[in-house]
This record gives sequence, structure tokens and C-alpha cells, in this order.
Amino acid sequence: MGDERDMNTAERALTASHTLEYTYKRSLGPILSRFFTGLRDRKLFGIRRADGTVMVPPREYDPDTGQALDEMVELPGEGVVRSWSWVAQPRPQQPLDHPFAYALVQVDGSETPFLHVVDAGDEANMETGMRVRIRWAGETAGAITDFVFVPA
Amino acid sequence: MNAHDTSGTEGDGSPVTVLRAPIVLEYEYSAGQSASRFLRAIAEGRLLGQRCPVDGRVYFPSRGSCPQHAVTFGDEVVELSDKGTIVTFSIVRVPSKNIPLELPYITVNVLLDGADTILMHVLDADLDDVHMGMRVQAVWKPREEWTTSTENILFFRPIDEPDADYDSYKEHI
Amino acid sequence: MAELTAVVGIGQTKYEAKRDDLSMPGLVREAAERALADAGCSWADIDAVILGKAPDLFEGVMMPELFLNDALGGAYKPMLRVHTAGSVGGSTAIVAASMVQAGIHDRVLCVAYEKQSESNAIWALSISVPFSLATVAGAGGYFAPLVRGYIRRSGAPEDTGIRVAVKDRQNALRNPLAHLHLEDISFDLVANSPMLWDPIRYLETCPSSDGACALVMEKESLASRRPDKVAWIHATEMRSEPTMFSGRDQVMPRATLDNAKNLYRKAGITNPRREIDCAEIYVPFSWFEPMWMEGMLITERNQGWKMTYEGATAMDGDFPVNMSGGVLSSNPIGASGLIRFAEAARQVRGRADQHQVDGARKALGHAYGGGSQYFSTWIVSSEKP
Amino acid sequence: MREVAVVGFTQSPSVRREPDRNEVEILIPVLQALREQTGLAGAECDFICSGSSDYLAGQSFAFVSGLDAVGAWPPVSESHVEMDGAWALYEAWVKIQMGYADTALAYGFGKPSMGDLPITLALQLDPYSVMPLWPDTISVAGLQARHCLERGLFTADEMAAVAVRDRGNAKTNPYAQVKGDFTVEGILAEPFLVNPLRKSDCAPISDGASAILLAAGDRATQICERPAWIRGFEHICEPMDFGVRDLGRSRGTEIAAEKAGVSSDKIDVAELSAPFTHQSILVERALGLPPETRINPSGGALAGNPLMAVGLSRIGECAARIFRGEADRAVAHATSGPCLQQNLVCVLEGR
Repeated sequence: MGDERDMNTAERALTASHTLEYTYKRSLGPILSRFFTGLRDRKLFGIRRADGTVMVPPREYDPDTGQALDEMVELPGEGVVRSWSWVAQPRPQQPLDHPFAYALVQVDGSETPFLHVVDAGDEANMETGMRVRIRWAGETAGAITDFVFVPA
Repeated sequence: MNAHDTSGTEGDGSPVTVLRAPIVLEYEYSAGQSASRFLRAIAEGRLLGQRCPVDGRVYFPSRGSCPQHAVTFGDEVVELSDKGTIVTFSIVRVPSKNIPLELPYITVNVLLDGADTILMHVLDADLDDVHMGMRVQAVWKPREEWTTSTENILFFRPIDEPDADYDSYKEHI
Repeated sequence: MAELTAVVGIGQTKYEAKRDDLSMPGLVREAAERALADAGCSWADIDAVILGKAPDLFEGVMMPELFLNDALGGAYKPMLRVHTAGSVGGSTAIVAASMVQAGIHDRVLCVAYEKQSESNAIWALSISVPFSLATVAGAGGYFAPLVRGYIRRSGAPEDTGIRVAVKDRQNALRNPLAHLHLEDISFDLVANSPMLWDPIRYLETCPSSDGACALVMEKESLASRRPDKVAWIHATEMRSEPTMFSGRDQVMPRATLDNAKNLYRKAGITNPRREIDCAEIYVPFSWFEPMWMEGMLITERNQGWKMTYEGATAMDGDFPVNMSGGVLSSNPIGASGLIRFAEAARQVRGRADQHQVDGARKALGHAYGGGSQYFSTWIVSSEKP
Repeated sequence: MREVAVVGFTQSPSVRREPDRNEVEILIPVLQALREQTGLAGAECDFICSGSSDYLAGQSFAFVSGLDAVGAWPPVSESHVEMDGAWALYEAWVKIQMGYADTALAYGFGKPSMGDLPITLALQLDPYSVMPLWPDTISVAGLQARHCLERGLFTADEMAAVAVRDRGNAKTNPYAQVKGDFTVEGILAEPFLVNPLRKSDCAPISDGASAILLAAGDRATQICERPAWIRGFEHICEPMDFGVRDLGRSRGTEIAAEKAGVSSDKIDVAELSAPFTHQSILVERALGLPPETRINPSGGALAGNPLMAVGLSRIGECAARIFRGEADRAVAHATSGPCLQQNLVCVLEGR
């Protein structure tokens, strides 16, 4: 039986919060395994591309051609900031709980800047072209978060 | 959560072969306009179906529109009984993180009296007794625990009524 | 009209519960490199990459094709990402084929994968969002009531599903790439395996696998010059319908029936059981073999179980089904549909090794997904249409 | 190639948060309006393709419920891309090209307001060496903006001028979310959100949906008085790694534009999907637009940014101007991924 009732469309819809949470386990394969093992051992590795240049983090393949790569090259833990963004209010997920910079850092001996974190204390300390060096975490676990860069 | 929790193997010298990547994302869901009315009604212990304006079929639960005809349901509602017929069922012996029930349990597709769509729910009955066409009724949580959730119905339970005729529900399998 | 198109290269990974020897790029590259080698091509010969996989939540990467594109030689090329639930592998092949059939590309690389070991598939498939009661435990929880509905309607003997499981698992023993190799498979082993989602037993269900599958497709003028057999695509078809509406026949959805009719019409097939030499059908739970024999109009309504019972779908039957061991033996979800399409192509190329059906000239590849609501299929042949 | 045209376009308003309607309830009116405009928007179409994202919705198979808005009965020939609806339109266009369909529907929808979008999009980045650092979208875009600014490719004034132009244009667009009379000086006086980007450099977070109907040949002219004929339709994906890309140009847009034939003739209107002011400049340059081209008359992505629909809407906005006779030739752009990684270009003409 139909029951006529007023279902007033002006009513607000119900809302509720929901947390999507999972810890993924990413197997690494040979090249990335060597890179992350290196980080755990406080070493930074890149990989040599067909044109002789070195890219870091290493890829199993050349990004431009798809060609397989396998010659790992150890790099010094310092380099140059090529660009940066200043995060004045870090989000909870982000690696530092105080203001910091995300930066493109070109490590000496490598031709490809990569995205990482510079713990510079203050925005005024950041400048493109500045030298930075790796500061390792107290305990390294074999992850990209094992280090941050600091002004050299 | 802190990104420094991300870790491979500890420093025993063996190669790092796995990266642990915790991902935690917060979302704010909206039930949508029409389903909200249905949920508010269930908080009062009422089961409201909605009628498709195209073919007059009664949808329960309602998601606010008819998937077959792509029309938003109008204001007309249909109050449904909490009795119904088991259209089909399964006995589940597989644990699932999202389901807090003890194994084994019975999942049922129930056609509520007055509705033209099935409700997926669980049944409290002897595993040997459950069968297609069985008549069942909802068992509700205590009234003071009712919220805007279909979980107000704890489960269905068999009632002492003759089985429904197969022809009366076969199109809902 | 459509440019005639052929599958000229096929590559698959070994399917395993955990391919923990590979990264995600490593996994897709293993399949793609094998497909390129089969086709005698290099990365540079590919005009576009079409990538398919099931939900992003499986691997915890949003639109992973963006970071995987260059692993597939796709830098500065067109790339599309397909996602149509369980049918996605089949849909990916169809989308890739359409790029060549439309005359837009000469040669495309089609890849589908899943690395389910990065998370937990039942979790990813059963995430309950607010306001919805979670009573459906994974895909088995959804499909078991429908299987019961099929049994009631068709009067199929209760052991039909067991027979399918034994047959597919025996076939898998001939396929070195298959995830599950159960050497001691037998009727009793399946019958005595635990009932998980009654009436579905443990050994009547698909595993959760890591794996990737890749195809290289080419336009006629290129494929015709090849000395080896290629698989000519005679017809493709896709059909979808809503998950739930009043009176929806979930056991035998109209979408599968419409899909089959259109596929055969386009392929010029009037008697599918006679004209098709073998089929790879998406059977994640054993009972779906008889169900889709009916759904694909291979046999009459409610008669599908008889094909299983009479051995028609066995390797030596008149209509072999799932020669590779099927989804029951390997199930990287996003790739599972493409593996079906690939096996159909392998058969008509005469390249299915130990699971080759003698003289197969025309084969059906099939995938379905969602709540039995997404269907994608193709017919391939050793002969041009 | 077959002659194929956009013959209908509808959209929802872009809003910061749509708390009262779920995705299907947002989409149904959009498709109903398309049916009123064209006579077909569901099962009557030969092919249907949609674009959406599970991570925006926070659940697997989010697109499945989207199908509930279509009226997929009798069953439809249908597919889905986990991409902006612009790529769904591309797939639909391919299906018409191969002769599989004469009419096709493409739609895109998203409710990014449900989550924290800048963080959700961090899940697009390399899962091994970038995602664990959780760089938000704005920080990532900021790296590109500073790179361009310090190379002297453009100035902060020029970036602000993009926002002034787009949000001024949006005043006449009833579907736009952020609009009004901004000034370069006012924008430059804003504090940095993430240095070097200010709030006005960033597209808003928007919920919304849009839909387009395609038709071939005579069907197009039966449905639409002045169809927007597709003369070029191309898309290109670059590698993701920032270190191997030139962040000072949109190489993918350049290649797609060249293949689509953008540069061969005058262009009355261009609609760009760039979600940041500096990216708008990069895309504009990559397209090689002549000075007289009217850019983003709708306000573009900076005025309304319903992810998964925003690129499709750019094509629709161009087409709508051709329907109305306001433009003869138009170029639409869509993008996906960090720092303009993937780009699509569509060239439309009144005849």
C-alpha cells in the first residue's frame, strides 16, 4: 500500500567519516632492492643510462626508451637544489612536523634531480643552487625516508 | 601515522626486498538525498521503500534513484513490513575483515513483503533448516541503540509461516 | 569500416601467489618483453600503450599507469587506462584492438596486470563505506547465492561444480605458467575440500595471484607479411547492465545474452557450438562454466551442466573450455580477462604447447565482472574473416 | 577518417562541496539535461564510456554506481577509463571511427571533496621513492612553478594575470565556482600557500560531473543544428620522473597539438584544463595559440575543477561556443598526473 509522506528535499543528507587504511607490502625486485638496501646501509645509488648519464633514484629501465638498465653507481650524499616549495604547514602524513621544503635535488655525479625533503629550518635559508647534504635518520630501515637533505 | 614508519628489513645485513607502505586516508561520505530519508526512517524503526515513477516497482533499500530507468525517485514512499521471504542464500565459512560475525553464518537475499528488490542481510537459523522460500522476520537491536543504519536490524530469523511459492520470488534470484 | 587487426605477439608472466622477486614495473615488463619478443618488435615499434587493471586499491597507487607508462616504453606516446571490474582484461584487449581497427595506430601494446600480494584482495573488494551493512564476504559471498539460484533453476546435479574444478585443475597441469599445479587433483579432493561459501567449496574457487599478460596487435598490412600464424580478430563485443534493479535476472543476465548474440552476428557465426573450436571462459567459481555455457548461447537454457557432465568441455571434448586451467588456476584479477583473450589467440596460432587443442582455428575469449553485469568477449581465428 | 562531431554538452555546477547528493544524484540531472538537448543520453547510444577514480571515492569500483545514472537497459555497450572523461570521449570517438558506433556518450564525475585531495593525489607518485614522502599536489606544482620563474620563462605577474583573466571570464559562467574581479596586485599581495604558489594560482577543489554526446556524419546534423566537428584528437603521456622531463615546457601538449593540427589555422577559442596558473601559461605556449585566441572564456579549470570531468568539460565548453555560433574553430586541452604529465588536445570546428 502506498503511504504518502512528505520527503522534503530540503533535508540535509547524512554524512559520516570513513578511514581507508592499509599497509601495503611492495616487493622491490633486483634494482630497487639494491637501492633501498643501500639506503639502509647509508649509501646512495643511482643507475647508468645508455647515454652514460646517471639517474637517481634508479629505475629498472630507461624512462625515455624502455631499455633495461642494470649498472648501479654509488653517489656522494650531497648535491644542489634545483627547485623547491616551502611547506609552512606540514600535513600529518608528511615527513617532518615542522616547516620544510620539498625540493628537486641534483646529487653530484647524477644528471637527474629528484624530489626529496630539505630540512632548512627557515624559508629564508632556501635558495635555488644551494648545496645540500644528506642527513641520515638515527635508524635506517631501507626506505626513502631514511634521510633528509640539510643545507651543506 | 608517520612516514618514518615506512620500513623494509632491519639492519641485519640481508638485502631489503620489501617496502612497507602504510596508507591512511580520511573520507567524509554523504549518503545522498534520498537514501538519507530511508536511513532516518530506519532510525525510527520504519522501513521505507521508494517507488520507481516509471514502472511502479518498490525499491528497498533505496539509493535514491532507479538504476534501470535512471530517474530520481519522487516523494512517494511505501512503508514495508519487516517480514519477508528468502530468495536465495549462502552459508559463509570464510572470515572477512569487514564482517564482525562468527563463522559460519548465513547470508540471505530477502524479499521484504511489499518490496520488489532484495535486501542482503544475515539469518540466524539452523544451518540445516535454511532454504529458499523460507519466511523470515527482522530482529531489531534494542530501540535505544537505533541509529541511521541498516545495522538496526541485527539479523533475520525464521517465522512460523508456510514457505512462499517459488513462482512468487523466482524473478528476484 | 574497421581495419582488420591481428594479435601478433603474446607474453605472460609466471602466475604465483606472490611474485616477490619483482617490482610492479618489473612485473608488467616481464609480460611485455615476452610479447615484444614473440612479435619480433622493440619498444620503439609500439605506437601506443593500453593498460588495464582492477581497482587501484589493490596496489595502493592511484592511476598506476602514470608511473608505469615509461616502464612499458610509453614515453611520449598515447596511453589509456581501462577499468571495467573483473571484465577489465577483456575490455583492455577490446580497447587496444579498437585503436588499430579505427586506423589510428598501426601497432599497439596491450598490458593488464594485478599484483594482489601487495595487499589483500578480499579486503579491497569488501571495503564497507558508511551507511551500508557489510554482509558480503568478497566475491564468493556475492556469487554463492546466485550459484544456488542456478542449481534450483536448472536442476543441475550438486557435483557439477566439482567436475568443472577437477577438469580445469587438470588442464592447469599442462600449463607451466599457471599459478596452481595440484598434481593430486581428484573428484574426492575437491568434494572433501572445505565448503567456504555454500555451495562453493574451497577447491571450486579461484586463487589470488600476481601476474601480467601482454599482447601486441597490428593492422592487416603488417600482420599479413608475417611468416608465422597470427590471430585475426573477427569480432569483439561488450555489454553492461546495472548491478541491481527490480526483477534483474542475476543468474542469467540479459547483458550476457545480448553480448553473445551480437558477438556471433558480427563474427558470422550461426552455430557457436559447432563453429567455435575452443573457448577460454571467465570462471572464477566452478559453477560459472555451466552458467556461461548457457549465457554465451553455446547450449540451451538450463542445459549447461550437461556439457560438463558429458565431458564436452574437457580437452578432448567437442567444445574444450579453459585449456589453460582458467581463472580457477591463475587469477591476477586485472589480468584474468586478458589471459582468457590471450589463450584464445594462442590456440588459433597453434602456439598453446601442451594445452593446444588440435587444429583449433576459431576460438572464443570471454571475461565478466561486477555483479555479473560487465561482459567482454572476442572471437579470434587463424583465418581472415 | 569518419566525420564525427560533438553534438551535445551538459554539466553540473562546480561546487566546493556537494554534501547532499551522491555521485549518481549529481550525474542524473546532467544526463537528463543531455537527453533534453539531444534526444539521447543512455541506452539509446551505440556506445558509452565514463571516466572516474576509485581513490577520489575512497572505495573500489566507484564507477559501477555511476552506471546507475545512465539507465543501462536494455544492456549497453559500455566501457570505463580510470581517467578524466576527456579520455573516455577519446575512446568513444575511436569506437565511432572504427564503425562500431554512430552515436556515443561520454561522461566524467568526481567528488574530490570527500577526501583531502592534495594528499590523495600523492598516491599518483612513484610508490617506492616518492609517495612515502607524501608530497602534496601544490608542493609538487610549486617545484615546477619556481623552476619556470627562476629560468625567466614568465613572471609572478604573468601567473596572477592568468587568474585575473580566468576568474573574470567565469563571471558569465553559471557553472563556475570561483569568479569575480581579481587584480594582479591583489593576488600578489596574497600570502603564499606553498611558496611560490598563492591560493589564486591554484584551481579550486570542486565536485561535479559533465557529459558529451558524439555523433557521426548525418546523425550529427540531425541532432545538432551546428555540430562541433572533431578535426584532431590526440593525447601523449610523458615519463613521470621530474628529473628526466623539461618542467619548463609541456612537451606532451606540444606533440599532441602538432599531431592534432592545432597550428594550421586560426583559433577563436581555447579551453585549458591546467590546474595552476603557471601550467596554464605552459599549455598556452605548447599549443602555440595566436594572440587573438580567446583563452578560457568559461574560466577554465581555475574557475571550476571537478576532477575526472574538468577535461571533458573543456571540450564541451569549446563545442558549446561552436553550437552557438560564437566560434568557428576551437582547441580544448585536458591533463592528468603531476606537472602536466599526460595531456590531450582536441580541435573542433563549426564546419
